[in-house]
Amino acid sequence: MATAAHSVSVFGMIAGLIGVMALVAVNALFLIWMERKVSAHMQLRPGPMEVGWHGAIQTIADALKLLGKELITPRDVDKPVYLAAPIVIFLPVLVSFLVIPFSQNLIIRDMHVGVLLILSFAALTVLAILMAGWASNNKYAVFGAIRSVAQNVAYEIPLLITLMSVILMVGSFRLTDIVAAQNRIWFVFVQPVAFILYIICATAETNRAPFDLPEAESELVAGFHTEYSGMRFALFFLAEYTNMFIVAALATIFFLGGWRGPFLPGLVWFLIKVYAIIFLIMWFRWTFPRVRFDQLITLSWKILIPLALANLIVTAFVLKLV
Amino acid sequence: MSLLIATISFYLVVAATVVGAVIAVAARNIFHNVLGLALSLIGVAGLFLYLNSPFVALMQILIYVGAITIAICFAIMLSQPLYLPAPPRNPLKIQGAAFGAGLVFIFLGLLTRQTLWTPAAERVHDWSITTIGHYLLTQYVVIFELISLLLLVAMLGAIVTARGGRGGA
Amino acid sequence: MEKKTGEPLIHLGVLEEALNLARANSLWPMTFGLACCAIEMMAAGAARFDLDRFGAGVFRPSPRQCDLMIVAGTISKKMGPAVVRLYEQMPAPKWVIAMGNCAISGGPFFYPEMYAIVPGADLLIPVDVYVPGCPPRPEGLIEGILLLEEKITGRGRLRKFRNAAE
Amino acid sequence: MHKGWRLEIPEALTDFSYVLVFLVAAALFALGPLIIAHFIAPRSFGAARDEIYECGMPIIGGAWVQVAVIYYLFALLFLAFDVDVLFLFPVLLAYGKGYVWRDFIEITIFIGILSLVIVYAWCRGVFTWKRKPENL
Amino acid sequence: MPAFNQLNTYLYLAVILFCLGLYGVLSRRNLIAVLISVELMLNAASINFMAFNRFLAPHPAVGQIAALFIMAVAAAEAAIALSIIVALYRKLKSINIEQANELRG
Amino acid sequence: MLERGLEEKFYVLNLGPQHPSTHGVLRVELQMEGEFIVKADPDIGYGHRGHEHMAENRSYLQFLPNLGRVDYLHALAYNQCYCMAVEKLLELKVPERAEFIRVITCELNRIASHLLWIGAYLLDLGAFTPFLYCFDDRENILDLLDRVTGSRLTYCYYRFGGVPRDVDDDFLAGCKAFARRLRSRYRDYENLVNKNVIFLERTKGIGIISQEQCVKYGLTGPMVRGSGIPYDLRKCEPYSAYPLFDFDIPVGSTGDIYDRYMVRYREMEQSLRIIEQAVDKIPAGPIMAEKVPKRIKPAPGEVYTAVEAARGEFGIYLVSQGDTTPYRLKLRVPSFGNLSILPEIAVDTLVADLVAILGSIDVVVPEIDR
Amino acid sequence: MTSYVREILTGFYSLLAGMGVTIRYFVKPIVTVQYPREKLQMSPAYRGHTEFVLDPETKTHRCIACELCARTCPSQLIHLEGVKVGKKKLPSKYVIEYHLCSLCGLCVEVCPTQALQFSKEYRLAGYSRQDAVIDVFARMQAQQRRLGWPVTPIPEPQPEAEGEAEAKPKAAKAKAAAKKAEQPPEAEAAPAAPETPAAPAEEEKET
Amino acid sequence: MLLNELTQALSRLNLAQVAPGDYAKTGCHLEVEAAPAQMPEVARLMLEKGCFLESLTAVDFPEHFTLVYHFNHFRELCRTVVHARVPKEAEAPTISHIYPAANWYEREVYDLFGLKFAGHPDLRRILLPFEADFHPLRKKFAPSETPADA
Ligand code: SF4
Ligand code: SF4
Ligand code: SF4
Repeated sequence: MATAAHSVSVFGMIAGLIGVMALVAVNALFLIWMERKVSAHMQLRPGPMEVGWHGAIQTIADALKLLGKELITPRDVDKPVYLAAPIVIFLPVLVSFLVIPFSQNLIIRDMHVGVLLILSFAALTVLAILMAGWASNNKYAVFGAIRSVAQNVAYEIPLLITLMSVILMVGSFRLTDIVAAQNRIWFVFVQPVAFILYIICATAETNRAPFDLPEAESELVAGFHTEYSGMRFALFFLAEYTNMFIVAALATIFFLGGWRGPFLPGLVWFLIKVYAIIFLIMWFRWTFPRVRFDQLITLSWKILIPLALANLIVTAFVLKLV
Repeated sequence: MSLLIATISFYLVVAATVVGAVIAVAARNIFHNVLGLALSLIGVAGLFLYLNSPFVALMQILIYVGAITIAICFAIMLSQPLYLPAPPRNPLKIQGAAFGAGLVFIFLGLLTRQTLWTPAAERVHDWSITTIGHYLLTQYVVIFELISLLLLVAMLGAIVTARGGRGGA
Repeated sequence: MEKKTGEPLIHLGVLEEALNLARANSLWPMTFGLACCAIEMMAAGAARFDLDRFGAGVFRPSPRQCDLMIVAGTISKKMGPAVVRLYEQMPAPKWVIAMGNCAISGGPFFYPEMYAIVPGADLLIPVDVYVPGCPPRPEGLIEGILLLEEKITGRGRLRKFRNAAE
Repeated sequence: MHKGWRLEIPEALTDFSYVLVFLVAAALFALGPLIIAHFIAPRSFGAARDEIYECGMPIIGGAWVQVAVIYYLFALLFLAFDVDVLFLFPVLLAYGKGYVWRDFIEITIFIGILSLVIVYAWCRGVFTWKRKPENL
Repeated sequence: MPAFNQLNTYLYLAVILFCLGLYGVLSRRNLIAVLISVELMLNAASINFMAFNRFLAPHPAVGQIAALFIMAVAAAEAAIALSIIVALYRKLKSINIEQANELRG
Repeated sequence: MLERGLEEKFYVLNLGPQHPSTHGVLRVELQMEGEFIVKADPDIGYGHRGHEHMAENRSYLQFLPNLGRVDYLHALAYNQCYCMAVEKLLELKVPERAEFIRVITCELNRIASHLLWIGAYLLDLGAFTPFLYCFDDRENILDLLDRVTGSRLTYCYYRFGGVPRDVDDDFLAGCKAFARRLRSRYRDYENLVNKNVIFLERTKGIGIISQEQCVKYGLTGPMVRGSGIPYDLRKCEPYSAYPLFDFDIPVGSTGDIYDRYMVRYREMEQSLRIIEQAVDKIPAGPIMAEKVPKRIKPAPGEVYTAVEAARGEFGIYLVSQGDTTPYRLKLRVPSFGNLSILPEIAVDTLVADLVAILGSIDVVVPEIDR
Repeated sequence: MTSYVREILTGFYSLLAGMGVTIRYFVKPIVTVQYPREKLQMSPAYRGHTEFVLDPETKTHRCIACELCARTCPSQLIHLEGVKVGKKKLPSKYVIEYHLCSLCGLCVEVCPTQALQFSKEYRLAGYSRQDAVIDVFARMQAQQRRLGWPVTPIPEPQPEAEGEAEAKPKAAKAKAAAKKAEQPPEAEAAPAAPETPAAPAEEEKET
Repeated sequence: MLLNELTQALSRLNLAQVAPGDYAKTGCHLEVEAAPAQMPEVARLMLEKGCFLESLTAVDFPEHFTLVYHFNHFRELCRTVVHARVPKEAEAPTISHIYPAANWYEREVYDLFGLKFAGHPDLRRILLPFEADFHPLRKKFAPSETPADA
């Protein structure tokens, strides 16, 4: 343990890097396709059909097209910040994959501060959104950004606190430890309230409907990326979908027993669970109207945070009893 | 080899810290100042890693970048009509500040150089987060509780002040 | 109306074709309706016809993220400048479909004394495909999009579909 | 494995090297397509191309406008709770390792005091959005 | 010994940061910029704590707790300071130090 | 325009003309303070097509197709009103079967309009899926109407003195089948929308319009009915065959967005009732009045007719000077009056509420602009 | 406190109910008509652009170039030229600028001989405005060709040689049509059907 | 009954004509002729009786404009049409302070006919572009031959 932890395997690092990049790209392509298919079928239509089998390469076409799109930099933007934002938003995304255990052994770096790494780097996402909106010098973008940030910070608290309930039970920040602690029973059964809260917060953190205020089309056009075109916009998109994967992976690890499951290999179970959670989040999106912004914020402060705190204290109390 | 990578990374981190700090104090656009601060703080987090404390490093990012810079940004948007051109700078003041800061720099630099630091005689090598928690629950429990009190008071004060005091503006 | 787009910095033969193929299959239209025809445009995106099958169902509200402007409806004189502005704010490569008779030539509203409308989108912006009808059926719009694909790639599935449909 | 491939540096630092490499890689990963796009994308012209988009109208006034106080207040509340979380993290790891009752009470007090922030904000109507709150 | 393994490196860095912050405090007229500079100075202190903790302190938890404590204080300070700035701005429609000085009168 | 008197802390936000939630080309200039609206100034005319000017330059008959394009969502009511106006001038009597056909098609069209509104409105509120369900139902109506009128949207179906094309039994059976189908969908709409807590939170108590405001602003249609005034021209000023049918006027109580939504929602059911009764009772007979003059050249005079369109009272004020073209034709469109209240009720709301309120007014912009 | 909890619970339940609806639709079959692959049956009354009715008896159009339709049309988009062939008038050119049409149906209704009908054509997209200008006459010829019927040529102006000027138009028309049917199709005289991909090259059937 | 009430009240106002209308022919129950200057008075009275402004428009007759106001009542059908002749180049008093609904209608009349309303708070074009220099519903209006100058 000691030697392994204290050394860098360059091969491992590079392999992990390539793997993660491939995963990010493929995942985003797949998720967008899935989103379009899921939404379509909920709406009694087939969704992408003509580009590839059942539209299978639709998103590849989209990606290629975006690659060949002009990058417009409007005149009045705050140029350095405007250009940096799409890159900054991408940084935390990749880093988060460092510590996610896809299966027993498939983990790039099992850090003892695993959760904290993901959570703290999420702060960069917030910053990037603020940068994007601010630099665009567009009222819709500024508002989208401010809302997005306010929303992100409002839901980060209950998210952290719900995760804490689990951490309290496990006593470790290491993601593999958390999975290992669920060898008898998944935490979703022990901590149902925390799970529900987590899903709500995760939906909000990834700016998905019904909490997609920052991109609320009916008010703010396209939110903080209103002024971004082509590949820059694609990067925001990519980050958004990858973030979805990350929050779903966290949900899987914290509540659904990670890679555990009978018969199939761990990786498969892990992906099944992750995509099931993502399906759930998509399902929300295509069912609900959007909440109003003040309602969104107050929901967090008035309901979610008190509930999460209560849940934490009850957990602490119960832990004391047993 | 290992040393090389570690050293390069170290200089990267130092560069981030210093460059960020320079932007933070020198850029004309206040928003760039904040971003510079964020960069600098991330650099400092990197330094903390070199100082063997990943926990504090991550918390540094979480708190400073995730919360304090955001609060500052909001305060800026609340108080600064940014579309107005920035007021001209006072060269005298800048020179004075540079001079003063330079003096302090020389003094502190010399101080650092001259002092002979002695390590503690006996050192424990337990860096785990649990220990920090344990200390917070036992030895520093007063601080721990005081912090919550401090935050409470600070928030009450902040809310009252920001909303323009009791009874209305 | 000449096209307001220029050439890329470098040309890469095969890649260009792949790109065009991708572009043709991923035409994101702008959420932009002017009058009655916009309803049929919405209908074309709805369950019965589902533009998304061709990858053209991602309606983006911001022109910065669109490839296709479907001018669906009457362009009034007051709206004209906005149409031009929106078109110019779209990043290249970009295309325009004039949907409905109004967008083609002023349609039912065109007569010599008319003071209020711009008789045809092509007087303002370069139009690639014209879909006549008042309003065109959603099928008509789909035809228009397939035709545009043909225009972009130089080959298309439209004829194939047509033959198959006969 | 060959010794040259293994770096013997402290644990925190090895972790960090991963993070750094990933950060750099992410930046490159993001930068690459942008550069490619720069070369292969056609250009467009037009007077309005570089103007800020605002629903097809010329913009009126700048975008860097003054936002509502309420956002700032929420940022403050967040700040408080973030710090709270910061201390809870280590404490929770240590929870139950010593005297559990004492730990429990301490944590409850800590959370309780912080919850007063919400209670106060709630009472002051921070969560009720009004254009001109009575006591603003 | 590599640079990152020496106490003095960190101390010098802290000094640089501190002096940059000081320069900012002295030179800027914008109150928020001043606050930003103060944050820098606080961070310099943090670095010092952590460095001493790493190289000199008997128990490594102490310095870390001190660093955490500084963060908490910085947060509280930022909250109060920003609120004051916001309130000031409302009164004066400006957040320049010079104008703020008028408040004394 | 708003620059005058713009305070420093206010700023101007443009909503439209190209904006996803202004339903076409409405532009609202918002003066904002933070998130709140200080002043909303609708800027209309982006869809101005000069209908009234055209009316003075075209013969009575040639103006017919325009009516389907004023309010393209409830085109048949507009057809009806114009035909009524000219019929009044010419003193034509429309045969009963034609009136029944008019009622059936007009009510079908009303349901289609309401369905589209519900869908688009939920889209404004951010729910995408109900929009497609509504469109799915609407397509069924369009199929039916397509059978008799030949178009899907901009109908030009009624003629002076009747209708040009008779309906067949398939159509009548189709109407009944559609009524069954729509009823079976109600439960889904209720679960998906009407009871949804987010929807309720977004609509209850917002955009309240009092009865005095209704009078002062001359609102009509679901706007006044939402505020509790049972003003429905089909009952108040019965025209066509409406007196023969039994139906209710749904009214709201508080006049908020939710009430307006519910009024429209419940109106669909009433329309279904009318359709079913009409289908059951439809008499045989001619579908055109006997002596419709070839050249329509009414005697000098003026007439005002009004019908209850989906958005409210649509009136036509027609002045004839004994020519083949109208001397003056004024289209009194419901959305014009309805929208004019926006500046008043939008003050002190959030942009999100403004979008919701704007949606609840149910504007069809080219109708306002004419 | 209880109302607080109750609100949360009912709200939560209502959300679940909504999700129940969408998931039910998720597994329902789709309603989409996958257009170019499948086609919707056009309703019998459907209004495409106007075209000539092909009289199954005379195997040609019934138009007498009376120009009523052109005068009635609100948009004045019918460009019609008639020539005197013998004592009756026949259209030598019947072009509609379809892009101005409002599909009102007035021309169809006003025609004294019911010579016009609405086509079922809706696939008209083209690359230029001109693609929306439809030569109704040529279109009819193309239809005749496809049906294997004799193709009506564009009539040449002929002087009134026979001198039966007073004949009733209907009888004359029938005769003329019969005569025309005997004439060999003059392929070169008939303009080729428009070849733009969107042009109505393949018409299904006349209903 | 509202009709009688209105007739009586209006008769007191000294108007040029207050006569019952032929509802079957014109769709109006009460026909009133008033001088433009009397309009605010009439409007105030109508508001008092709870009538709403159904429509307001103008007709461009060769010698004068006629402003046509339609009032109606929500509870009881009673359409009152008021005609007010305004000489060309004269201004009519606004009633928008009484009926806010008139605000937009008057702007529209101004926009389409060029008929000004004295005392209107915000008399600018409403349908046409602000820079337009013509009033299309005037009978002698002929649009300039620039279809594509937008
Ligand atoms: S073409 Fe016809 S349907 Fe389309 S906008 Fe014009 S009038 Fe309306
Ligand atoms: S009205 Fe009929 S017969 Fe007369 S010209 Fe037109 S199509 Fe021919
Ligand atoms: S349908 Fe109407 S607009 Fe079209 S050609 Fe016939 S008369 Fe003219």
